[in-house]
Amino acid sequence: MTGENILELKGISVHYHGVKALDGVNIALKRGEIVALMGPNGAGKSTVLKSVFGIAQLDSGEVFYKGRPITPVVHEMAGLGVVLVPQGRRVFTRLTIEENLEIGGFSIRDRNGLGKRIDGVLDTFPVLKKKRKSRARALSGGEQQMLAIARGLVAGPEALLLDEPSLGLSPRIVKEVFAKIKEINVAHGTSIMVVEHNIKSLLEFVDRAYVLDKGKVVAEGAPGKLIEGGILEKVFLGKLQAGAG
Amino acid sequence: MEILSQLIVNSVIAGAMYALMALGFNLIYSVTRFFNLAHGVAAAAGGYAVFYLTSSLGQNVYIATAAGIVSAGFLGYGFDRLVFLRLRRRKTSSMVQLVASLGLLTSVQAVLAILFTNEFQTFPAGHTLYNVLGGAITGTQTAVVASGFFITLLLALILRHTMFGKAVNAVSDDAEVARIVGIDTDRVTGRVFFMGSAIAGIAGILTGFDTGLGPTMGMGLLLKGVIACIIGGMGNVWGGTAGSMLLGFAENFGIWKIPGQWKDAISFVILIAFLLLRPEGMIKK
Amino acid sequence: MEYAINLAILFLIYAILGLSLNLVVGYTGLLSTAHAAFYGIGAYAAAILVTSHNVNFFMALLAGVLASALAALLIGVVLSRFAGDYYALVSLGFNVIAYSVLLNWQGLTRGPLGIPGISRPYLLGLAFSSNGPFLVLALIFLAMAYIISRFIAGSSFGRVLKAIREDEGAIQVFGYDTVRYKLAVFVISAAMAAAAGALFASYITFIDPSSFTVMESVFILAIIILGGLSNLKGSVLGAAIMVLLPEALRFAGFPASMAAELRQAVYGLSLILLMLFRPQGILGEYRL
Amino acid sequence: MNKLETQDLVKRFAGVAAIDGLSISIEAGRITSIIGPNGSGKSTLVNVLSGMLPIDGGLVVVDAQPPLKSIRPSKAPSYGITRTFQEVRLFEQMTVLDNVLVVLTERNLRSAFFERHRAHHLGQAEAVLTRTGLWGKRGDLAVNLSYGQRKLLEIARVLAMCATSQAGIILFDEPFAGLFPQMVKTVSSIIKELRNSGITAVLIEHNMDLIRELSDHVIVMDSGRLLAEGSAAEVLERRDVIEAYLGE
Repeated sequence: MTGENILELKGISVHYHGVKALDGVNIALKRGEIVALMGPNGAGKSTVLKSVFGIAQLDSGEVFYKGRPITPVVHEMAGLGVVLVPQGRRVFTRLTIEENLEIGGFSIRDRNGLGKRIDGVLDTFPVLKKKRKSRARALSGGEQQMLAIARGLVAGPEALLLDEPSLGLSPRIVKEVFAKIKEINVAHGTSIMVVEHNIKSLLEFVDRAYVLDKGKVVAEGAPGKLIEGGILEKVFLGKLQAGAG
Repeated sequence: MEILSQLIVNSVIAGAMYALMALGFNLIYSVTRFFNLAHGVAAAAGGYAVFYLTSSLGQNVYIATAAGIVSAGFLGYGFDRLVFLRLRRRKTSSMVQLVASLGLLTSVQAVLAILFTNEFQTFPAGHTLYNVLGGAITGTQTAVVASGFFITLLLALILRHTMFGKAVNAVSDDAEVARIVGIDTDRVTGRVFFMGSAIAGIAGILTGFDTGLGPTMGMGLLLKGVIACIIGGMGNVWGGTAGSMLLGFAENFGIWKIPGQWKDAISFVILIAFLLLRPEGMIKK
Repeated sequence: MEYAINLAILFLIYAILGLSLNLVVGYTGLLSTAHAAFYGIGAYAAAILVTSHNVNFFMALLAGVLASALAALLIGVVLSRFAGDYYALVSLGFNVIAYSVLLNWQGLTRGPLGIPGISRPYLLGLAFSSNGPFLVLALIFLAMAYIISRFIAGSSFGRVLKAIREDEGAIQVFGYDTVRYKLAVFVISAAMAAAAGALFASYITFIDPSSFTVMESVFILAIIILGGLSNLKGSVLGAAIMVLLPEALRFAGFPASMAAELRQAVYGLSLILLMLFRPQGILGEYRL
Repeated sequence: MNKLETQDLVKRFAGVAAIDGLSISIEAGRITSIIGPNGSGKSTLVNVLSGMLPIDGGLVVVDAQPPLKSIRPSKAPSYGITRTFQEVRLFEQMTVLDNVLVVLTERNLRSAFFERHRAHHLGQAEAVLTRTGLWGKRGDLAVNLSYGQRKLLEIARVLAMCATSQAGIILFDEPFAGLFPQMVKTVSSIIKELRNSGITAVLIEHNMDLIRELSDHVIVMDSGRLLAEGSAAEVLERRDVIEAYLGE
């Protein structure tokens, strides 16, 4: 499954209002894998995704897409093949499911094939198919999360970036969402980078994970290795030596 | 009975005129989230463009009208490119954009007065009277009602069924996510300014045919449009038009008992009442 | 010389208007576009009392100030419930309504005919009928307006106003009933504007509603934004520039018949340029 | 004194309950930490208790006084409640000194006009700013402070509220986030001093080392409900708490 790097961040530093959010971070997403970014609140996980997308301004470092350095511009990323599913189930609540998906295909030049693509995506999400004409605000939290992911898929991404897809969802729904993410990865070979705090539910689905703490990568590797090392408990429950205070 | 019919006809005419202002104002607000007071001067500029083309250059009325609509559109587009886009990029508050639009309104209005004097200008237009349900209506006024109706319909169809319209809805719903899914929001906003201002141009041109042009006409038209939008519900096509009709009826039935000079005051009293009692407008988003 | 004194008096009147509006817009962060209404109420109240009831100008001025303060209290009760863009819009609406009243309540205001023959002030045998003494009178009023404004800006009341401007939600949590503060400053500002209105009426001896339109409110707004919000010297400086600049253009060869339009074009343009390049104005301490 | 209780408290956003029938009791004169994963409703709770968000259901009881069904924001201090803001909310274009003085002034209009106790207030402001290490910065605009100094100014403001004796309960919403170790020490010692002077402190925090160090009592929230409570040591060993953090 592993191969060339689809996305690579080299030496990325970012700050907000004088606080370092990322400090010389190196992270890579290889073709066909699912990579998790984990860590406690304020570790800088979401900032990594924002850096890839040109939403966060880089102090230093470079972003590479398929081996080439890029200067990310938010509205051009989907056209390149990099799609972000932002945190908080941000679907277009006043539009229908179908319209949300159409907007998801905005970057596609061939608008004639759009209907077919949408049908294809809806086949992956039977829940949404049944309600394609209803407004997104009428959906449950889990359905909205599915819609946000589905909307991203319409663009046919090579790299799919997910920001905390489990936030505010019940454990059962979280399982469904992750199963769906895995299914997409297997069926389309989409490379996926997912930011999560809900670690244990996630680990069985991912190939590799990075653990961040205070803007730095403190561990990287296969999930089994990370669990055995106990690094997660240390980072989350504050037993790490480098901890503040 | 006859008075009643005439009042209804007058209300619909006024409502349709306000709707033409409200539609564009609302459209621009839905993607930019600020009160664009320069919208009024786009209407006046459209009217004066037609006046210039017909009176000074002797152009055919229909060609001049088309050109007037397009120039109003470009004026609005220019406002966005030169002023509002820069302010948006700097993430300035909506108040800053509102003050800038006030500046555009005053200065362009003054330029119109310098170019065309403060005199009231009228178009050479026939005033054939038609009879509808016992109320009299001129040809121009028929055009006002027809434009109000068709443009509301057309705009609703565009927003519902074209990719551009869906992009506008998406930007208005959540501009940041719209960018993330690949919409160039600045481009969409520029086009919205063009469309909205062109519609305002229609209102200005029809006012010119109906009653004549003055450099400050934009302000009066704009205020009615803004009030209509707010009482109808900001950011909603049908809301703006419904609000316009309500305003048209309230004013015209109001002056049945109250002298006509109080029209503007009446509409603001309605606005303030709505803001206090039902701030979200008649139709919720 | 007469010409210079004339400009100086207009400048002083606009400086008072600027100072008073700055309390609301600059210090409290409320974008009021209704200032000309209170200016107008002061002017009309004084004019009516002086012409029809032969009241001494200074008493008439006081009555104008009270009338304006009362109007501001009534309007403010409604207005203080809004913030941001809606505040700007609703205050604009109140200016339109006030203008309609001046124009249409003909029994009181003579409507579009205006009120002519307003006499110049006199006090204890001291007459301000020629422009020289009137200039001194206007200067005294500006000094008073400046002192009052500085007192407010420097008091803890002024500090709360600034906090409302910066974050109304946060200052509420610390126990302030912000609506009362917004109302209080609005009334004070309206009272000061009314004094400027009374001065204006007796200076030009004739007033009509066209001096008190929304556009006049925008002009005063332009003065304080140019000079700098939340800065008292800025308001005075802004008034000087805005009153003198169109005159300078006239010397540059623009026809006098276009003076009013030119003035509008200049202040409109300056608002745009300020928003684009210097939103805090020349001396400002606060950006919208 | 200054005991704070909630009874079946509910707060919904667009139909979804962020606080879902929460009944907790916060003892007077202690530091009670509220922890829980992202989205568990901690910040919403602070916003509801300080009157910034309306209550959708249930009651808040302060000091066994009549229960409150709603709290108007400007009334929160009259119940002794004050707070800091997670996303620092200073009066940006005002000086550091004014940021503190503004909460020291008497609340009625007349005394605000004539500022009767100016010297007294200045003295209190100096004490508060000296304690937070900001006295040297008193003339700077808040907007020009570094992030850490901004956080400290938030703390200075609640200290000033205590000086006016309008605060008996202080809600600290992530006061340590983004602070350098030295500043963390300052803030944690201030919180301890406040507790020792009888103030009830409610602390929302993610750093478990600090939770262990400071808390007299820990309340764990998950999905807007009470998941567990007890001492820091007890709570942080519990299987369900760990699972709430790390997922199942």
